[in-house]
Amino acid sequence: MLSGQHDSARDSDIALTRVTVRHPTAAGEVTALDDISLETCAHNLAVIGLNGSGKSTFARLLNGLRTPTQGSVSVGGLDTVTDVRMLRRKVGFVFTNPDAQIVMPTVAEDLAFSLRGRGLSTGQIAERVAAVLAENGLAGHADLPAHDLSGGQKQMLAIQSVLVAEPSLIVADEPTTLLDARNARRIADLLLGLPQQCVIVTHDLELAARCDEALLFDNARLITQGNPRDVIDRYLSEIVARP
Amino acid sequence: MLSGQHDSARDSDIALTRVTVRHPTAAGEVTALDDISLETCAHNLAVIGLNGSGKSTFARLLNGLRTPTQGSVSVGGLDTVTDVRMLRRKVGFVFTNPDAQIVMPTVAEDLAFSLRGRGLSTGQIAERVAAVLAENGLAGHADLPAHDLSGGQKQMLAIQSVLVAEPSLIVADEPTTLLDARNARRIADLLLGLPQQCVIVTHDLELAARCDEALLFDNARLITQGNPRDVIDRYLSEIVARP
Amino acid sequence: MKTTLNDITRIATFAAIIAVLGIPGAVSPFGMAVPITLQTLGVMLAGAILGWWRGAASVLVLLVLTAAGLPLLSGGRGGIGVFFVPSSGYLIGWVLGAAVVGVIVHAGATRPVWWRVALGTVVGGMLAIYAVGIPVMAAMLGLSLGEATIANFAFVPGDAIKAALTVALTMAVWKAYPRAFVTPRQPRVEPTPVSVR
Amino acid sequence: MTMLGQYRARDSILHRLPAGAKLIGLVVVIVAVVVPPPTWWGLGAGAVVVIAGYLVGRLGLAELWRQILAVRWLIVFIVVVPLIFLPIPTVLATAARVVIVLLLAAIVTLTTRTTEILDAVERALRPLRRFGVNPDRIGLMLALTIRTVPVIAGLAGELRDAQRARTGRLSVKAFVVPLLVQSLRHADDTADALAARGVE
Ligand SMILES: Nc1ncnc2c1ncn2[C@@H]1O[C@H](COP(=O)(O)OP(=O)(O)OP(=O)(O)O)[C@@H](O)[C@H]1O
Ligand SMILES: Nc1ncnc2c1ncn2[C@@H]1O[C@H](COP(=O)(O)OP(=O)(O)OP(=O)(O)O)[C@@H](O)[C@H]1O
Ligand SMILES: O=C(O)CCCC[C@@H]1SC[C@@H]2NC(=O)N[C@@H]21
Ligand SMILES: [Mg+2]
Ligand SMILES: [Mg+2]
Repeated sequence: MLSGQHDSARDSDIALTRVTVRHPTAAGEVTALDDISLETCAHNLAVIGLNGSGKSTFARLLNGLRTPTQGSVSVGGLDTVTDVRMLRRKVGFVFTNPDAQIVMPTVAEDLAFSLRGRGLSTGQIAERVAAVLAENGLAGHADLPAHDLSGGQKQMLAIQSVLVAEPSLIVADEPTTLLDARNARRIADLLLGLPQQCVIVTHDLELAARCDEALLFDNARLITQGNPRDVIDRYLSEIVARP
Repeated sequence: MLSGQHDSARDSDIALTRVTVRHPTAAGEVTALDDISLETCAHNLAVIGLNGSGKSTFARLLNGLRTPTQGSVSVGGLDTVTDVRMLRRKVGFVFTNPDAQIVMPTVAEDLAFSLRGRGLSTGQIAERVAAVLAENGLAGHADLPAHDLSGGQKQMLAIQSVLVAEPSLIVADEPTTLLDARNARRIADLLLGLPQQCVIVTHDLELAARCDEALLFDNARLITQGNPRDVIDRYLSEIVARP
Repeated sequence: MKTTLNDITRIATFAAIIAVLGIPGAVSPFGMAVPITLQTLGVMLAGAILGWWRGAASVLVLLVLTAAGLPLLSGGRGGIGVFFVPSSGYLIGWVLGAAVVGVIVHAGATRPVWWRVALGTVVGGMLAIYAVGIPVMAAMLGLSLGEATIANFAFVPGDAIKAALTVALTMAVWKAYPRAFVTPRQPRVEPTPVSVR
Repeated sequence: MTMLGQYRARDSILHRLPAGAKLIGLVVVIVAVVVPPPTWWGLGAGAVVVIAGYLVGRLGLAELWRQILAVRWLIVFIVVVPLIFLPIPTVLATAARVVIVLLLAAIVTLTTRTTEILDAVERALRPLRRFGVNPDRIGLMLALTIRTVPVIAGLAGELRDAQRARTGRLSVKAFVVPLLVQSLRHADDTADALAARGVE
């Protein structure tokens, strides 16, 4: 862990205690996470595993979008079930598909949406929005339909919409999946360089290797937690290679 | 070019003559492809480039989903504008998002849909569908709603629905983007191992490296055509590294 | 009128949207035999965004699938039975309603204008639906038209809110995705003799 | 959402009857129940037809009871509001008629596969071909809708999550606008996919 960020990291320590998540489906129950216990205060945490292994379910637990069927989850000392309101202010979530999280018609409106309900005046909100746009090379795009941005610009907007609310933990579920090599690198650089703690679910093993710690999920279970290089090796040799 | 597949490749030679594609937008016209000329008979052709560089537009030209604003496109001797009906029988298209291309409620129905209008009896269609399902480990899933499949299974179904119609060229636009390492490898192996000619748009440079030839697009222009290794090097050093 | 593939997929998509708007369920205030449902919002939006015939077609598609037994109405109801209850007239009214909204919003227009959407949703999304719904409800419950009209007032506040929402939503969709209001033309398909290798 | 709807697989003469015939039969019986002014004898006969239907269709009286339970609130509602305006016997007679019609209609729904009804609709539309109606396209539209409902429901779920994650609460506008935009985009992608698969 990086000593300089010790405080903000401590602030968002993640702890799961015997967590099981089951989803009811037409065919019966699906176990998405099976008796997971873990504790981590890694500054950048990678989460890897096959499709359907439970990565997104894990990510969603962290800001209360899913609630554990059994067990408990706490983030920065807040229980994700009982303190969900406070939690949502502290945990920002970046989705794979920027179209799903850009909720307002235009770029500026979308950024402003994140600042609602914080007791800021319209003027203050506009100021903050303008500043963020300028920093990210989107100044000229303020009143453009957000859906007309390029893939990379959209994901950048989605992330800025999260950052503008100043969360102390960012959870990103495959944030670079739809991007080209250059945009993917930009987004990865941005996320890994943040002062905040960051959890990144990804199929991009190079990105995972750049984190401080990695989790490997398989079949709803946590298989390993540790140094990213070792975890990736185990993923490739034991799981991807499996027929 | 592989001599063994010479015939099927020749059958689908791709030729673009001074092709320009412009899209009208609210803000004016966007040039998606700018004066492209090329000829290729590679068995597996990779197409790489940044987001918005024109890759999908190029792919869509090949089966007439987009028509050139200027210039002409021919595939296997068929003009993509005047012979579009014949063309669509010869060129199969695989999209990134399988949800958009699975159009029938259940697995078997979707496969059967590809076979309608070919003068086959219901019995013959059912037989073909059953054979394809059995070959691809989906035999037990025939009557399952498509949305109950996993991401990898959905993409497999989408590809089989294209293959069952026996096209002589397959165009795939980022077919592995939404998949994990194992599913991505499976789909890549399947596409690269087909007897048919195959055009694969991808951000996955490892996949691109496995093709016989690669095209690099940038800013609506074709920058290079050639050996995948060289093309990828140029992409990384000249374009991805660009600030 | 030649249907393009875009017409077909948009009709199917709006039918699906109306169905999805039924998932939150419905409420039946003061023991009304006809529920208050968010699906009428979908009906208004279908007309306002797709225009008269695509809007009406998407409602028709929804009704046919419901009749075929799929649980697409609010609260997961479906089957032929839904066409023989006091609320059935309103269901038929949805088809007319979507068409009227579409005519008022789209006729001679190149883009949606807020007051037209407002007028359309009141005349089509409320009055036209009531015009079919009230007589059927009256007949089914053995009420007079006047009595049924009084009962119908239970829907007016909710429907007025949905109409206002439709105005805001339609204008916002125009801002966010202008292509929604013009169905793109398919590349033209020239008939050629078909012979497969 | 399943393709099954409420179909109950059994081996009965009602199951084997063509969907079109059942639908026409239903309309005839319903007219016979609804058109004549209600008498207790008529309603009794209706009830007998209902019970016979559930037995012949091998659905059983348990299924009949389940169907009655499913509309119990409707029955209450049909009785409550008219009681403000009308005498009790009239209200009960109307309610009984509605319930009988519902139970009859349910017999058709329970003994007929969704796909059979959709095929019957397609066949019924065939004569309209000369007026420019294309039954194949309508069939495609119906199947496509069945396929699209879970896709849109999935988009809606994803959006609900995204919005909760950002603000902790739900705003209708911030929910429905992106749902509409994404759905329309999905529709346009699907149109491309259909074209690519050779549909014209
Ligand atoms: N809402 C839900 N309803 C039913 N099943 C669900 C739901 N969400 C997830 N699942 C199931 O839970 C399991 C874990 O899903 P999850 O989305 O966490 O996987 P993932 O590792 O994120 O996969 P991917 O790499 O494809 O994103 C899967 O089997 C999935 O089908
Ligand atoms: N239907 C359309 N209307 C307007 N502009 C479009 C349309 N389709 C593509 N464009 C524009 O054309 C350009 C090329 O787009 P294209 O989709 O071909 O890029 P791409 O290389 O496939 O990008 P990506 O890697 O993000 O998929 C982009 O600037 C895009 O915004
Ligand atoms: O779901 C049904 O069975 C039909 C519902 C009809 C509801 C009508 S439509 C107009 C009015 N507004 C509502 O919210 N409900 C009624
Ligand atoms: Mg996931
Ligand atoms: Mg593309």
